[in-house]
Parts: sequence; C-alpha cells; structure tokens
Amino acid sequence: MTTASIDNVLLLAGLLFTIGVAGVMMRKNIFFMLLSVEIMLNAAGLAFIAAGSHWGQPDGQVMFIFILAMAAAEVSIGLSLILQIYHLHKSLDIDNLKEMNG
Amino acid sequence: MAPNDFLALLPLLILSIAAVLVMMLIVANQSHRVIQMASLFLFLTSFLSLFLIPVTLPYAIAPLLLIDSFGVYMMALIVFSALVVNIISYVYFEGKEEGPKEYYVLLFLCTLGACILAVSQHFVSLFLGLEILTIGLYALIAYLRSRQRAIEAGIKYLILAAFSSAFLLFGMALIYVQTGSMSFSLIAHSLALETDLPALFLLGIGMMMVGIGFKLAIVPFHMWAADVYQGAPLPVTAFIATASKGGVLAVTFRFLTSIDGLRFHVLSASLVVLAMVSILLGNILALQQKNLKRLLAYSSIAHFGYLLVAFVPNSPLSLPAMSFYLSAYLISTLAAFGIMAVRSDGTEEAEELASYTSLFWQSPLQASILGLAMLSLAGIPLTVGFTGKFYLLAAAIQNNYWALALVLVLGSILGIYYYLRVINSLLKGGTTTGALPKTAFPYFLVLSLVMLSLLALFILGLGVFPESLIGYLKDLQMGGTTSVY
Amino acid sequence: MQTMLWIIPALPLLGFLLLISYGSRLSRRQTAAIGVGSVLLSACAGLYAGGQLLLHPSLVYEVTLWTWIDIGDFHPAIALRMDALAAVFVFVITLIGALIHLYSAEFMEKDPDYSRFFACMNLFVFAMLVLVLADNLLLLYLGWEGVGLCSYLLIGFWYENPANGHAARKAFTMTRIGDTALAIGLFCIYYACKSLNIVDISTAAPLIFQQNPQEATLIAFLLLGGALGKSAQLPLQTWLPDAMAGPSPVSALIHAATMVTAGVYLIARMYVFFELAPAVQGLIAVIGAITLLVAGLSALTQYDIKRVLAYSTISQIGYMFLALGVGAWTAAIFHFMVHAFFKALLFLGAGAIIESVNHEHSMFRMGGLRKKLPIIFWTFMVGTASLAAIPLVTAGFYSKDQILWYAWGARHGQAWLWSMAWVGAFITAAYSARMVLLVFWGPLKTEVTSRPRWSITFPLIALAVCSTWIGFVDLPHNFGHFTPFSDFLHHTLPLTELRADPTTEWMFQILATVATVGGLLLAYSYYYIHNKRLRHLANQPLFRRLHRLWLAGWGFDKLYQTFISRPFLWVTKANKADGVDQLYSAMANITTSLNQRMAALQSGSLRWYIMGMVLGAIILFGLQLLL
Amino acid sequence: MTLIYLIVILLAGGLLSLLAERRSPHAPRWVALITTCASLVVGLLFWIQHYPQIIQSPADHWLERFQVSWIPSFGISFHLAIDGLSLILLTLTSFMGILAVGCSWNEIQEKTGFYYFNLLWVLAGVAGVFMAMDLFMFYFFWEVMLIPMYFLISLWGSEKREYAAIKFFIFTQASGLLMFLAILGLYYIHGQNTGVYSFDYFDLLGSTLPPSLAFWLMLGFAIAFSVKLPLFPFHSWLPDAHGEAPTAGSLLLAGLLLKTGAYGLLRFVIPLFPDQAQAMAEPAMVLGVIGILYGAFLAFAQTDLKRLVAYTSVSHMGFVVLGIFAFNELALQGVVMQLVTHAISTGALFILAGMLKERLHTRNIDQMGGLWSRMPQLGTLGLVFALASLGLPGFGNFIAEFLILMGAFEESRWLTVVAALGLIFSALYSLRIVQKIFLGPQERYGELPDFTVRERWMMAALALSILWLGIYPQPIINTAKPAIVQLVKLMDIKPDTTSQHHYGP
Repeated sequence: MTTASIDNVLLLAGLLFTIGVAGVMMRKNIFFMLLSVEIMLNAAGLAFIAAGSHWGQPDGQVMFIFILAMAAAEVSIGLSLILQIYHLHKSLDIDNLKEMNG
Repeated sequence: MAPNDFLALLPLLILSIAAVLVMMLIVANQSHRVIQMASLFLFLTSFLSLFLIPVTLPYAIAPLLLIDSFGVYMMALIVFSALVVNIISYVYFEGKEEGPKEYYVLLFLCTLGACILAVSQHFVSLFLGLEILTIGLYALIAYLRSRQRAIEAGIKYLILAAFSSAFLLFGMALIYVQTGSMSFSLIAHSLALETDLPALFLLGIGMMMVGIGFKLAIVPFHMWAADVYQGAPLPVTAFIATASKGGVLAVTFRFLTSIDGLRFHVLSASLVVLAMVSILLGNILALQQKNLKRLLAYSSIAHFGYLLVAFVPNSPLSLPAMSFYLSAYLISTLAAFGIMAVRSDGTEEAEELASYTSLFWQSPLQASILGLAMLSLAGIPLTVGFTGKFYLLAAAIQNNYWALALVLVLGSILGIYYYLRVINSLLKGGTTTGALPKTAFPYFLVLSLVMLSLLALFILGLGVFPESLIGYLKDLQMGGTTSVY
Repeated sequence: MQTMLWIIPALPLLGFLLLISYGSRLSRRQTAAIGVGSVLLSACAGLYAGGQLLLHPSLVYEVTLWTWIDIGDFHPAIALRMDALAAVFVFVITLIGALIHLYSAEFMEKDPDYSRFFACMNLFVFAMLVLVLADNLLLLYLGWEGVGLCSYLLIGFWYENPANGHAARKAFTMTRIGDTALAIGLFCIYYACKSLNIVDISTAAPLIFQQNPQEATLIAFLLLGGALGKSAQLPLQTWLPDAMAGPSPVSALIHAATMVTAGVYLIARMYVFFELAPAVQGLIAVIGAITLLVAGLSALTQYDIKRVLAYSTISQIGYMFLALGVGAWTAAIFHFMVHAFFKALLFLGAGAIIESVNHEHSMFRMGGLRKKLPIIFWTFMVGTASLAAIPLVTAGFYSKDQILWYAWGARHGQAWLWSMAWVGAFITAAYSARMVLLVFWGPLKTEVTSRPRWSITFPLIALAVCSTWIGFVDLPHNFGHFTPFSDFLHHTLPLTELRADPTTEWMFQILATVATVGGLLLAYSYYYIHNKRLRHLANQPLFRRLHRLWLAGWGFDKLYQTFISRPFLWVTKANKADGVDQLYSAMANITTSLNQRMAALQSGSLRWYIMGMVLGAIILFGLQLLL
Repeated sequence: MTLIYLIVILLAGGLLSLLAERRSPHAPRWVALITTCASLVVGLLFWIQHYPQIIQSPADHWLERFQVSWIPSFGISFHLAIDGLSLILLTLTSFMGILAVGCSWNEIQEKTGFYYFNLLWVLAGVAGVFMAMDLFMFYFFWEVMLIPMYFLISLWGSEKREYAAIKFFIFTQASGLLMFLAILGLYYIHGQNTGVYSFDYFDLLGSTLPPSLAFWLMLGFAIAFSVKLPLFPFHSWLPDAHGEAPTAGSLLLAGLLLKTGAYGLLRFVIPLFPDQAQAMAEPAMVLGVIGILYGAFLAFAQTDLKRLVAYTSVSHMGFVVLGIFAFNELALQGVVMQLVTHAISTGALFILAGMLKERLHTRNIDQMGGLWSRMPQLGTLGLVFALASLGLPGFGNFIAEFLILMGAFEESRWLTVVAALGLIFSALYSLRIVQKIFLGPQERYGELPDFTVRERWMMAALALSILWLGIYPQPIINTAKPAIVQLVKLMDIKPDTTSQHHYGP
C-alpha cells in the first residue's frame, strides 16, 4: 500500500478547513453553520493525525479523540440552543438574532 | 500518583470533586442557600489549598502540567475571582425564573478549566483546559434560557468560540507538524537554533493567535465581546471578563515566553500592532456607550491591549508587570460587576447607565465601590489601577518601546472620558435617599457587600502601598524545570 | 528737622485714610475740616521747609523711610528729597491745593458724595507730593501713576453719566501709554546706570553716556514720551479737553495747576539726559511750539468756557515745553508757577460762573455778568489779563516774555521757534479777550440763580493777588536784573546760556506787547463792535472749514478712533469665542464621530462578526508575511 | 516633621468634615475653617522660626526634609523637603484655603460634607505638590489635587459644569501623563547611566542625558506645567473651568493650581534640564508675551465676569513665563511676587464675582452697572482689585510685573517692549470691569445688601495683604532669595550639554 505524503494530507486538511470557513461564512441557517464548524474541527483533527503518523507518535490520534469528544459536547449544547432559538423565533435564520448591537 | 503530585494538584482536584459534590447536593435537592454555602466553602478550600502547595516549586507533572509560582499565583487569581462571582451569584439568581442550582456545577467546571490553563505546559492540556472552560461557558451564558438575549449571546459565543478553537487546533497541528512535539519546552528546544521562524510554524502561530485573540477579545477578534457581555447573566459576564480571560492570558504568556517566541521580530511586531489597535479601538468604542455592560466589554478590550504591552518587551519586568496589572484589572472589574449584580433585580439587569444616577446620595457604599472601580480602571493614582499602569509603562519604557507607551497614554486619556461619565452619573442629582433594593435576602446581600468592600479596600490599599504585592511578584518564577518526556 | 520732611505728604494721606474709612459716618463740616485742614497743614509745613531752603541755599532735605525692594544691586528706597525745584512744586501744589480745597468745601456742598470727593482730592495731593519729592525714579513712578489714578477717579466723579466714565477712561489710558514709555525708559536707565536714584544717575550719566550717546537719546526720548502723555502735548493731548467732565475744582487743581505739569517737572528733573541728547531736546521745543499753536487755535473756537481754558492750558504747557526745549529751564518752571496760579484762578472763576448761571457751560448763552457777579468778574479779569500777558502789571507778562526772549536768545533758540511763540501770544490774547467779552459784556442771556459765598470768593481773591505779584520774583534783565527765583532754582537747574546779545531784549518785549495788544484788538473788534469786514471774512468757506476743524481739536479724536480704537474693538469682538479653543473642540468632535462609525460596525449580526474575524485573520497573516 | 503635619492636618480635616455632616449640615464648614486656620498657623510658625536662617541665605537652601521609604523596589520614597520658595507657596495655600472656606460659607448648602472634603483634599494635594521631592510622589500629589477639584467643579458648578469639569480634567490629565512618561524616561536613563534606580529629585538632579532625548523629556515636563499655568496655546480649559466652578473652586484654581505649573517650571524643568531650558528660553518667552496680549484682548471682549477674570489670569501668567525664562534674579523674584500677588488679586476678583452672583444672580456684566451707589464698600474693593490687576504702583502686582519686565529687559529688549504693551491693555480691561459693574446709571436693581461682616473681613484681609506686598515686599523677596540665587547660579554656569550640573545639596 502507498502512504500519502504529509504535505498532501495537510493540503487536504487545509482544503477541508477552508470549506468549513466558507460554510460558516456563507450559510444563514444556524444548523449548517454548526455543521461547517464541525468540518473545520475535523480538518484540524485530520491534520493532527497526519502529523502524528509523520512523527510516528500516538499523540496525534490522542488529540483527535479529544477533538471528537469536545465536538460532541459542543454539538449537543449547540443543538439545545438551536431548539430554544426555534422555540423563540420559529426560524433558524441567524440574521434574526441581532437584538443586541451598538 | 506521588503524594507530592497529589498535594500539587490539590486545588484542581478539589474543584473537580466540588463539581460532583454539588451535583449530588442537587440530587438530594437541597435549597439554593445550602448549595451556595457549600460551593462557597469548596471555593474557599481550593483557594486555601493553593497555600499548601509545597514550596518546592516549580513542580512538573510531566508532560502536561507544570505547577510553578507563576501558575499558582494565576490559579489564585482565578479561584479568587470565581469565589467572588460565586458570592454575588446568590443575590443575583435568587428570584430568577431559572433554577440556579446547576449553575454552580458549571461554575466549578469553568474554574477548573481556567486553572488547568494556568498551569498547562502542553498543547493537550491547553486544549483540554480551554474546552472545559469554553463548553461550560456556552451553558452559563445561555443559562437564563427563556431570555432572548441570553440565547442570542449563547449561540453567538458558541459558534464563534468553536470557530476560533478550530483555528487554534489547526494552528497547533501545524506547529506539531513542524516541531514534532506538543510540549512547550520541547517546541522551544526545537526552535532554539532557528534564527527566524519557519513558514509552517509561523502560519501555525498565526492561527493560534486567532484562537487566543478571540478568547481574549483582542482587536480584530473582539466583536463578540459586547454582545456576549450584555446577553450573559451578570455573574457569568463577570466570570468571562475575569477568570476565563485570566486563564487564557496566563497560558498565552507561558507559551510565548517558554518558546521565547518574542525574540522573533515577526511575533513581537505583530503583538505590538495588536496591542495598539486594541487599546485605541477599545477605548474609542467605549466613549459614548450608555450600557454599562457593553462599556465594560469595550474597556476590557482596551485593558487586554494594555496587558499585551507588558508581554512585548519580554524583559524581567514583563512577568511581574503583567501579573500586577492583571490582578488590578481583576479586582476592579469584579468590584464593578459585583455592584451591578447587587443592583439588578429578578426581572432585569442594572446595566443602563441611567439607572445609576445619583446612586452616591442614595447608597454611598455601593456608589463609592463602583466609583473606585472606575477610577482604578481609569488608572487614577491612589488606586491599584494606577500602579498597574505605572508598571506597564515602566516595562515598555525600560526597553524603549516609546511608541507603545505613548499609545497606552493616549488610550488612558480616551478612557478617562467614559469612566468619568460613569462617575458623573453616580454623583449627579439630589440627595433624596431612595429605598435600597434587594432587602429580600439580607444575609447574602451583606455578605456580597462585605466582599465588595474588601475589593474596594484592595483597590485603595494596593494603590497606596503596592510594595507588598510588587515585592511578591518580583520573584515569581515560571518554567524552570524543562521536564523532557 | 530734615527727617520731618515726610510730614508734608503724610498729612494729606492721613486725611485720605480718615475720609475713606469713616467718610460715611462724618458730617459735612467734619469732612471739609479734614479735607481742607490736612492740605492746609501740609502747605504750612511746605512753606516752612521752602523758607528754610531759601535761607540756607546749600541745604537739601533728605529722608529715607525704608528700603522698598532689595534684590542684588537693585535697591530703591521709599525716600524723599526736597531741593529748590521740588520746593517750588511743593509750594504750588500745597498752597493752590489748600485754596482749591477750601473752594470745594462750598462748591461741592450739595453733592451726595462729599467725603469721596475730598478723599480723592487728598489722595491726589499726596500722590503729587510723592511725585515731586521722590528721590528715586521708581517712587516717582508711583506718584506719577497715583496722580493718574486720582485724575481718573475725579474726572469720572459723577459716575452716573457714562460720558464722564468714558472721558475718565480715555484720560487714564492715554496717559498710560506715556507711562509705559516712561517705564521702559526706567529699565534703560537702570541697566545703563545700575541705579534709579535721581541724584546718582544725574551725576553718573555724563560719564556713562560719553561712549554711547544714542543710548542717552533713547532714554531721553522715552522720558519725553512719558511727559507728553501726562502734560497733554501732541500727539497725546486729546484727553485733556474731555477731562473737563470733572468738577471745576478738579480741573483747576489737577488739569491746570499741578498734574498736567508733571511732564515739565520730569524733564526739568532729568535735564541731564536731555542735555546729553540735543536731538530730543530740539524735538521738545518743536513739539512745544506746534502744540501751543494748535491748542491756541482750538481755544479760539470753543463754546464751552471750560474747554477754552482746557485748550489754553495745553497751549500754555506748550510754552513751558518750548522753554525746556531751548534750554531755558528756569523760565519753564517760572511759567509753570505763574500759570498754575492764574489758570487755577480762571478755572475756579469759571466754575463759580457756571454754578451761578445754573450749570450753563456755553459762553454764548452767558454775557452781561459784569454787574451781576462783581467779585468773580474782577478776579476773572485779573486772571485773563495774566493769561493774555498784559504788559508790566501781570505775572503772565513776565513769565511768557522770558520764554519768548529765550526762544530767540537761548543757545538752542531759533528765529522760527520765536515767531511761532509770538503768533501764539497773539492768539492767546485773542481768545482770552473773546472769553471775557462773551461772558461779561453784552446783554444778559441767562439769569443768575445763586451767588458765591466767602469760601468761594476768598480763594479767588487770594489767587488773583498771587497771579499779579508772583510775577515780580523774576524780572527781566533790563528791568534792574532782580531774579531771586531763577537764582534759587540754579541750585538745581543749570543756567540758561545765551547766544543773542542781552541788550536786544527790550525789542522782543515790545514785539510781545504788540502781539498781545493785537490779539486783544482783534477780539474786541470782532466780538464787541462786531466789525462787518471781519464778520464777512469769517464767513468765507475756508474759515468756516477751519473753524469746524479747530472746534473739533484738529480731528485728532476722529483719527485715533478710525485707526486705533475701532480696529482694536473689531479684533476683540471677532475673537470673543477664542479661536484656539475651536481647535480643541474640533479634535473632540473627530473622536466622537470616530466612535459613532466604530459603534455602527458592532451591528450585532453574527455573520458579520465571522466575516470580521476572517478578515482580521487574513490581515494578521498578511502582516506577518510583511514583517 | 512639620512638613508631614502640613499635609496630614488637611487630609484628616477632610475626612472629619465628611463625617461631621451626619451631625449637622453646618458642622463641616466649621471643621474646614478650623483645619485651614490650623495649617496656616503651622506654616507661619515654621516661617517665623526659620526666618533668621533664611536671611543669612545659606548654601544649602533646604530648610527641612522628611523621608521614609515607600516603594523600595522602584526606588520610590515618601520624600518631602521645603525651601523658601515652597514655604511662600505653602503659606499662600493655607491662606487661600481659609478664604475658600469663607466664600463657600453660605454659597454651599447641600452635600456640604463631601464639598469640604474635596476642598481640603485639593489643598492637601497642592501642599504635597509644593513639598514633594520624589518625582513619582510629585506626580501622585499632582493627581490628588486634580480629582477633588474635578468634583468641586462638576458637582457644585453652574450650568455647563460637566463639560467644564471634564475638559479641565482631560487637559491636565493628558499633559500629566506626558510628564509621567518623561519622569519614567528620566528614571531609566539615570538608572542605566549610574546603576542607581531612583525617583528621588536630588539623585536625578545631576544626571547626564543624551541631548536629543533630554529635549523630549524636558518637553514632557514643560507641557504639563504649561497646561497648568496656562501658557498661550494650552489655555482654553481655563475660562470654562473658572467660569463654571463655584466661587471657592475658581479661587483655588486661580490662587493655587495655576501656581503649581509655575512652581514645576522653577523646581523641575530648569534644574533638571538647564541646557534644554536655555534652548527653550526664546520660544517660551515669545509664547509668554503672546499670552499676555492674547489674554488681555480676550478679557476685553468677554461679558461673563468670571470668564473675563479667567482671561486676565492667562495674561498675568504670560508674565510669569516671560520672567521664568529670563533666568535672572530680578525676573525670578518678580515671578515669585507675581505668583503671590496674582493669587490674591485675581482670587479677590473671583470672590467679588461670587458676591455679585449671590446678589444679582447673573455673571453677565452687561446686566450690571451703577452698583456703586447701592454697594459703595463692594464698589471700593472692586476698584481696588481692578487697579491691582492693572498693575498700579502701591499694589503688589506692580512690583511683580515691574521686576519681571525689568529682568526680561536684560534678556530681550524687544520682547519686553511688546510685553509692556500689556500694561496698557490691562488698563483697558480693568477699567472696563469697573465701568460696566459699578459706574454708569443704575435702574435695574432695587436695594442690594452691601458687605456682610464675614465678607468685609475677607476682603479687608486680601486688600491689606496686596497693599503690604506693594509697599514692603521685602520679606517675600528675602524668603525666596536662597532658592532663586541657586537657580541663577545654575543658569549662569551655562554648561555645555555633557557636563554635570550641581544644584541643591
């Protein structure tokens, strides 16, 4: 089997990350914003794994597990908030949420 | 686990156990009062346990944590802030529609996270601490979940925080790729020979800056601050402004100094720029602000700009200067938020400046405390804030960062304007003594006021006789044992 | 005995202090007693001291009271010194002062501010005495400004009328211009001579200024500036006619007899500098000559009797300056003394007249008062005669004749100076005659409402007597060479050197007489027999225009208004809001607008915030690439 | 030890009056009166006791010192010292303090406790400024006198008080912070040169600085002091502050706070940076002269009495700058005199303005006129102080301005001549005051009360002191002499930019 070179993997990770950033910026729906953030986090995770394998250390994968855990926690809270928002606003359009400004 | 490890970790352990204990109390559905007392007691114990930590510092718990006198001091600050927040929470949450009990659990967790940050010397612990802190905060900010503002603030904070931690993580990853290690000391080791930063590393640092910058609300990553401050419940705002920012600042400082990153012109220069813009923009934003929470949010942006001024020179003075100013900032901010919390009632926060008109003649104590806090934040002599600014300027000028010093001065001049506005509205109006609100639960009100008066005393005392603290901070140690794993 | 000199100024000061602190509680009689008494006593003291000086020519009174300032080698003292020159002035000030105070006791009796009046008058006498007795220039300056203050207070004495206030301010400010020049002169003197003591500098000056005469010229010029202001000479003369807004005794004492001649005193006192600066001395003569003509012609056209006298005062002081200018020091002082007497007399007389025709100032509404007010008439005639210099019998003749003669004959004398003075004499005679003819002859125009009592008439008579016999203390050389006055003064002032042959003096006396008689005849034929041809001449447009010009005092006031006061007022009004302040407010505004712009960016939209963060991140990276 | 009393008395008095209000709203004013009198007594006793020592002008012109360590880790000590100059100004401070209490006696009816607290703390701050010999501490007191003053204006002032107060605070604070930067710079440069890190005045005196930097440091100090003075382009806070402050506030501003600026120039700028001061002399004098004329012009145009007087202060302070930078004994003595006499005469005018406001409820002189007939005593005193401020001989102001001009004349003839024009303009505005307020016809007002006993005593004290200074100023001159002589000596050395200067012990 062939091993992908670190650079390519990083490139992929970078690509994912940018996609995520773009998503967060583009989408108006909170739900999809959350999703895009997850993509970004996973991009980071991918980068860690690549690095770990590059240096032949477990640390990268350890880090990835942590990231997963954290992402899970985050999503759970996020979803509950989204429920609340839907409850209050009857929509998930982030642009409704600009009560506070100035 | 060696007894020393146990002793060194005692504060952290107490905090984590406390979270569990409080949960049990809730299960045993105890009253708010009991839980408040318990958590107060637990915070106190963890605070006191900091003094038990053996004097054989620095003490490394390889590879993640390094408990040194700097770390201990930072933990002390964090736990103390949490303690104050805890005290003022009772008066605030009593009579709110939301059951306040779980709040304390989260408070403990967040405090724990902040403390871990303060002593972490490894990306993993950094990340863990940061996320324990942040995830706790998501919940805390949106704690009054039936309130639109709270929810709005919560979701804003959540998405932005996650967004920024993604940057942070990616940055770490890149650095890991570059150096092959995630512990600060080893990164420093691998960097030791470099004369200028490798591109990948630079990119990594840059992305980490984005993440950190967000947490510290430094321009240009500051925009969330005002809204979240305004939306969150007052004690939580206080916590964000003090404990959480303090922890992040501590770890940033530790990271940058232990890898000696500031010897690279790129980093120091970009930090200088960040500091300058934060100072100026923060103050300018605050100038005409009518909402006290938002005002403090903007001013805190400026204050972290000031704190960066202490980083940059990377001189023997910068550690004590940073610690001193951070302490000054924490004390003053806590006092300010404390008074606001005490003034708020079940339905709405006392956040509009208008609601403080002629407070001085109605309840002199509260007004004087708030006024002192403002003077201290403005950096007027006789208050600790002045000594702090003096320290920062000293650090800057000693290394001939004249431009930075001038910007700092300019910032403080702008600052005076809006702090004075607050004080003016306190003193305005007639001497008609209005009725003092919050007579519902006198004990905790008195307790909070005593606590706040204590803070006021600190503000004055450290302002007039700062020597004691300065003397202590001067021989704070950081790092020391490069524990290779 | 010497050390008692301080008594002379101290008495009026005491009077002032008493009146200012207890004035409200004193009766009019007591007030008058203090006011008149204090000056009378100091007059006696002055006369005694003067007598001593006459008897022992070598004697000089000197007393140092205390050191005023002592810094390095600058240590002026509060010290008094009385020599011949000072003695003459003290004599005039105190004697005439006393008489005028007595006059005022009745003249002002209906005035509500009786005590304030006497307080100011006493203060004035004190200040004037300090001026002439000062042994150093700083103390002299104190007196100098002090008299200016009193003149301000007394011109504006009837303060309800804003016009009086304006006149008072004008007087103070215009003299202050001169005073400033004087002050600068003092600085020059100090740095040149390292002292302000008059005797020291007078003795030291010749040696010091041998090297740099231009410094001496500068100093002399600055001193002259001071003198011009006080003595109302061109170009600072315009304040004096307006100063007539004050009560008549004030005009008599301050604006005729004493204060306005302070300039003469200063120049005589500092003669050393002027002898070192012949150019400036020449200038003095020229200014004097021009002033006496300008003022005389104005006097010829006035309606208000007091303004006539005011212009005549300017003109007479012009004579004194002329005398000083040609180096006839004693002649100047002599004319000062004589003028003091008859001009005081005239002013008091005028005051009495105005009172008795209930405050009518215009001569054209008077007339025929010869029979109604006999005492005033006769005394006034004596004064006028003296002013017009009727030969042989009047004091005015002797003093003015001396000046005319020296204007030709003295070392610095010039033919044209003399001719100007001669024309001046002609004019003087003319307006004097005009005045009396209009006031006392012709039909009665305004009814006499009140008649003066003794305390007004007595001073008039006394002054009338003085202004005749006082002339005989210094007779011309061809009149048997009887000159005790100038001999007395020569202890202080230098002799007048002659360039012309003394034996020709009689010709000039004849010519002077001709001028006087001519002037009298002119007025007589114009105002008494109403000569047709003259009337016709006077109606020529040229003369009408001249008349208007002279009536307005040659339009100096207008000139100064357009070129000085109006621009000043305009500038101050324009910048009332302080232009500099606008700058700072602009800065403030910029900051606030910046604040509003930035606050607008805090739109509250999450997507915008994210955008911001990403932008920030990009900028940060860009920055790091750049650095 | 006396020195510490001078401050502690006032601080304690302040706190006491804060408490005294609980007893009765009139208690604080008595506390304040007693306190200020006490401090005056202490000061005078000190003066009398040291006068013989002063007379024989010793080489060490410092009369007494007091030093305890404060923040050793930065070489900061609580260091007070006093010489003739400070002594004069301290006595002035207590004197002004008594008058300030006097003229607030009935004017202030609410929040009395806090009012007198601020009043006394301003005095304490000023006293500290005049004695502090440690630059850090100097700045400390500099601020301490600022904040209570801010409260005095913003709480008890008239209509536009908040604007005025904030303007005042920001002007002084901004300049003060610049000075603070300069102090720090001096501290580190001196430390790096000598290894002795200290804020102590006497340590820093001899320090040698790189000329380029020294100029900027000097500027830092100079600007702070010029703003306080105020020197011409920095004066625009003064009219607002004066105009809006309560009577006592204006009194303290004019009488004391402006003086701290001049004191700073004399005590710090010249001794610490002789060469730079020398270099600065010409432009500074020019600015001073501009200030003299500019202030006079604006004063002439004003219709608000207090603003008018404020601008006259600008004019008078122009004389101070002119004198200071002439660097000779005559001028400097004149400066000291000007500081004292200006405090008295201008202070008196502000008190009069306050009395008129109390009676007529306006500060607009267009609405006054002819008041002499109603209030002859007030009119007389008004006339007296108007004359004093136009520099009439016999009043202290004359001595001061004459000496300043005379001293300046040696340095630059033309500037002095232009400055002398100020005498004429001062006559214009002073007489305008008298005319507009006291003279002219009087129809607008009915019966107006003349002086009360309290007012009469205050004004009598002021009038007598200004006259005394006019005819026998020698005690002041003698007291200031040692310090002045030292300064002159220092400037006569005219050292090149590298040599050491020696000043003080």
